[in-house]
Amino acid sequence: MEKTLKKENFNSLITGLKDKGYKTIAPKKDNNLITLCEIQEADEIHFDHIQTNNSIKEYFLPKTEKILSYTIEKTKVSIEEPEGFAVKSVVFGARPCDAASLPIMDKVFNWDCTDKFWIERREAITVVTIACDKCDSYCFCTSVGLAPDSKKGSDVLLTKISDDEYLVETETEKGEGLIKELETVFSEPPSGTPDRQVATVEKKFEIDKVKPWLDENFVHKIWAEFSKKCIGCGVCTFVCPTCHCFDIVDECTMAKGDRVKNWDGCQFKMFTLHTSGHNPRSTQDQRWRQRIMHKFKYYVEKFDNILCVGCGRCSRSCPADMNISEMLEIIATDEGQPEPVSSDEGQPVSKE
Amino acid sequence: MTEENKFEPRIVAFLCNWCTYAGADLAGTGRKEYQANVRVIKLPCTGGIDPLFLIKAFERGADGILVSGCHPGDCHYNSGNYHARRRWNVYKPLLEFCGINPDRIQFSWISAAEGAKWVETINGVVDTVRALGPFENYQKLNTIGSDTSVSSETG
Amino acid sequence: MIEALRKKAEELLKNKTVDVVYGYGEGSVPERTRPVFITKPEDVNKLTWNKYCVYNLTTYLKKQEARKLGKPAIVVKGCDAKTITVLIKESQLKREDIYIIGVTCTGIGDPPATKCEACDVNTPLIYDELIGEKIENKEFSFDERYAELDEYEKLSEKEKWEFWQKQFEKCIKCYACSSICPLCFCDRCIVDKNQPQWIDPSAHPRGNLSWNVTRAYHLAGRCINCEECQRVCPADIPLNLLNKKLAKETEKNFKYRSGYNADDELAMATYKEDDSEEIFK
Amino acid sequence: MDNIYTPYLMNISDVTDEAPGVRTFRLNFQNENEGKNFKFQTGQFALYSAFGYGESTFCIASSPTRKDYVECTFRQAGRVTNALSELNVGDTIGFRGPYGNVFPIEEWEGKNLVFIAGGIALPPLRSVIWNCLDLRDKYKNITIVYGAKTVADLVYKHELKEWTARDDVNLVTAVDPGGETPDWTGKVGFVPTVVEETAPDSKDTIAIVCGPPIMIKFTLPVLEKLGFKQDKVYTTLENRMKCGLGKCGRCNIGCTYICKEGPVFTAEEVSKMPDEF
Repeated sequence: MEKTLKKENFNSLITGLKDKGYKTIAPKKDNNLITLCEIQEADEIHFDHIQTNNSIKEYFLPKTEKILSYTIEKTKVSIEEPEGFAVKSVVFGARPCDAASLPIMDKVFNWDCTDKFWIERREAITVVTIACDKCDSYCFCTSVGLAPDSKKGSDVLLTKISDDEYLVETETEKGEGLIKELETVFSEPPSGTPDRQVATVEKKFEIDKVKPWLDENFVHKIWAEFSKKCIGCGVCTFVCPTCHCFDIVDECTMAKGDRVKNWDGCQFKMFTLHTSGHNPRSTQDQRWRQRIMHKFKYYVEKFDNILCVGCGRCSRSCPADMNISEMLEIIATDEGQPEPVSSDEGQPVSKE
Repeated sequence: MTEENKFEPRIVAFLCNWCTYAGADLAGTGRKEYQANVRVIKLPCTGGIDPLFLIKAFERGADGILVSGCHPGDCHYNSGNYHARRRWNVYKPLLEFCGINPDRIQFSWISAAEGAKWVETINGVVDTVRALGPFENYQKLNTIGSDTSVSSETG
Repeated sequence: MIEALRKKAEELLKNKTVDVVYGYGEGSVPERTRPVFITKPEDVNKLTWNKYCVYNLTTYLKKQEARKLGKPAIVVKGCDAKTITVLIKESQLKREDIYIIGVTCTGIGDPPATKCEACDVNTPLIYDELIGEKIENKEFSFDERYAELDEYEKLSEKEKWEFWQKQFEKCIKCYACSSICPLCFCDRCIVDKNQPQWIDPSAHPRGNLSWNVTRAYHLAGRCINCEECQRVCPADIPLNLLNKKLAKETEKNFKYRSGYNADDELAMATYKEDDSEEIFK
Repeated sequence: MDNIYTPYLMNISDVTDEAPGVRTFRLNFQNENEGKNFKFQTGQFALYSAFGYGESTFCIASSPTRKDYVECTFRQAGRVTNALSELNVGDTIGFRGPYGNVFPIEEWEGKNLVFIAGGIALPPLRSVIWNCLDLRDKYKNITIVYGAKTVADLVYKHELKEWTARDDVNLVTAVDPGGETPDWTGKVGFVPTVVEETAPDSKDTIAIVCGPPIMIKFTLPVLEKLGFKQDKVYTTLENRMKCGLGKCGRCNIGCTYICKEGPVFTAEEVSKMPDEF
């Protein structure tokens, strides 16, 4: 279904959503941050940005969520299932790359068994994206098979066609339903071909060349070379819309507690530390390799999809300016034979 | 009784084993009465009280905290309370800076002979905190989801 | 200045005074630089110096990956150099194990970082080689130094609580603040210790409060105000306000400023019999 | 929709102290129906929770042929196992599983079996040992080589006696040099050496090795020398896990997720994995 939406109608759109019982999540500026967060009015929405600081995943896989609660009474334990975590909402104005991450992660959360926390939220949330009309040098969606106006994962995609008008395209039944619910806000599609204002994102590397290289180069000096400056924090994984690793912990007083699922990241040395003290990934180069391998090799082998949407957030917010697309460019253009690790500086540091 | 009158503050007192705990003991053996709102935690020395203990006490529902040990110069371990004094001198302002009422965290030196001072001090803390009311700000700090009540449970 | 820097680095590597130079190199975009580790004299042209050299490179002294490269020379600004004084004082480093290339600095960042407003270390206080024209270091009064805190200290208790709750709520527990901090060098951080679990690992308001307060407190009397924690925070939490508040209290109470004088006793590792009794009954 | 993270509630019906810091729990389902419907196969693992402390991963140490209960053996090491060891008969623990793949014991039918275990790694093998012993006629010779640091560290002491007494099992126990007591009648030496001395015939034989990484590392070459083919040698791997379901993303070695594709692997499969364990 195609429609148009006038900027002046954003107000009625947001009010309409509220009336229909949707919670609205949209980009909002607060000091130096632009975050996807709950809004009440259309005026709060921020449009003039390349990318929000937080990714859409926060609304499907929250940074911390209760997966069960329990009460301990002497020797007996009773378990209570969390309820009401999936709230009928609309994410409005996310970027297409963010939306594309959702169907990719559906695969792991449905692998053999279904994580209901993910799936029920997926069902409850409608994603309305706005195609990017600008980009920066960190963006590389076009290099990973997406585009600034990709429809993957979006229920509805808005594309700017003039200063005050957006083309509205529905991608899913859910999106169509949403448009129908708020029919009066939208206008009929334009006649003729609209002038889509979409950014041109430069293609930086051939993604097809990445996996074959990774297949051959589990041992390579580049891992250590590139990760030397890594400080081992979790920023890249936490801002990433496709990083989904998590931790499960109990938080409890004497009698009552919650089991909680928290974001976790492969760059932390604690991530894989055994109780015995042994750590299979004890050095930063191994952890950095894991991140790249997971995204561009392991996930592809398991689920036939790369685990990256090219949003560039990890590079933008890296405290040490590690740039993932730069790494992938090197990999994709490396014609050389697998280079055995021999030089002094490329040597993976010895295990702890 | 009205709802308001019902509030009885929960005070956690971290006491050094050698002075204040003995002082509190003396108050007891001397049959001096004081308000029963205090939960005493005995530790070897004020120098060994990690600031995290205070945070944990608030997390577990304390409305006020008293840290008390030997008078300067009387430390059983020579200098433990001097170190503690330095620590609290910067920690208390930090908590205050974060919006925690300074009256909720009090410090005192009470020797083993000062049973009366213990009674006076603890009554003072209880009364001050009672006047401040429950530390709802901290107890209502959200854990996960709005229905979680873990933070207000006493542990 | 860049030429002098490269020349010095080349010389140090050539005559084997050091094995590696931690310096600044070109970044992803012109507005950024990145840490580089130069081990070969022919690579010194990768070194650069400009107003985007924000990093406090001494943080790599705690990374085994960098330490493995051998004896380092480190390019430091005046603020960063203070770290080295503290690390030596805390027995984390021996003076002779490191070569300090000090650079004179008139401010970094665009817009300039807050720390640069009342900078009194344009010329580092400690170095083996100084690059750049020596700048007479300014002096600021106590009040000037902590002027940034005024507007926050003035807030009411309720306003303070609300302000910080709003800030801490954003925390995602990525630990970039402690990972980047050159003085957060514990092998196993208190948050990673779970017997008992002192700090909730979850990024909810309760866990975030205890984490952020504890992180700041562990730097009491130690933080040298490089503001790296604040710079790297992806949630834009003004962490340095907490550090600065502690620095202010340390100076007020103990007349100690971290990193300024190698002869001073570490504030939190010592005491004076006449320390303030004000808060004790 | 079911919550995949919800554990079964189990009662501890028996507690056995095996060795210093090592305990075995016998667990029964609190809900009888769940118990009836519960099935597992040997080799699988589960996540056990001490409520208030979290979950910990270890194998199911009992044999699927022994119905009505499951057993687990753990060493007190971390937060959860320390909390578990505080629990007593009658207390409740959480049990999430079974997860992972299984020992292909049907494929082994008609063959000789050699079990080689070190220290606290006997529990995963105990499950498969009892499973095979309970189906004794299906297998030819069964040899068990088990070594621990000291005599005190040997786990399942009662069962070791039982196996010694059986004439259809050849049990070889060993302790590390210095770990023996005056009345120790077993061997003294490290497991790889003991295996070499015992020299089980590799013909028509399956070897199952489980132990600390260093033991496995030195035992595999010995087995190779004795003529065992890599695809006839089985081992179980472990890594830190949180979900056990292939979602939390930490237990992988290369492309292989231990929780889904493991924990049982042949030496051949292990040799093809990247060196990251």
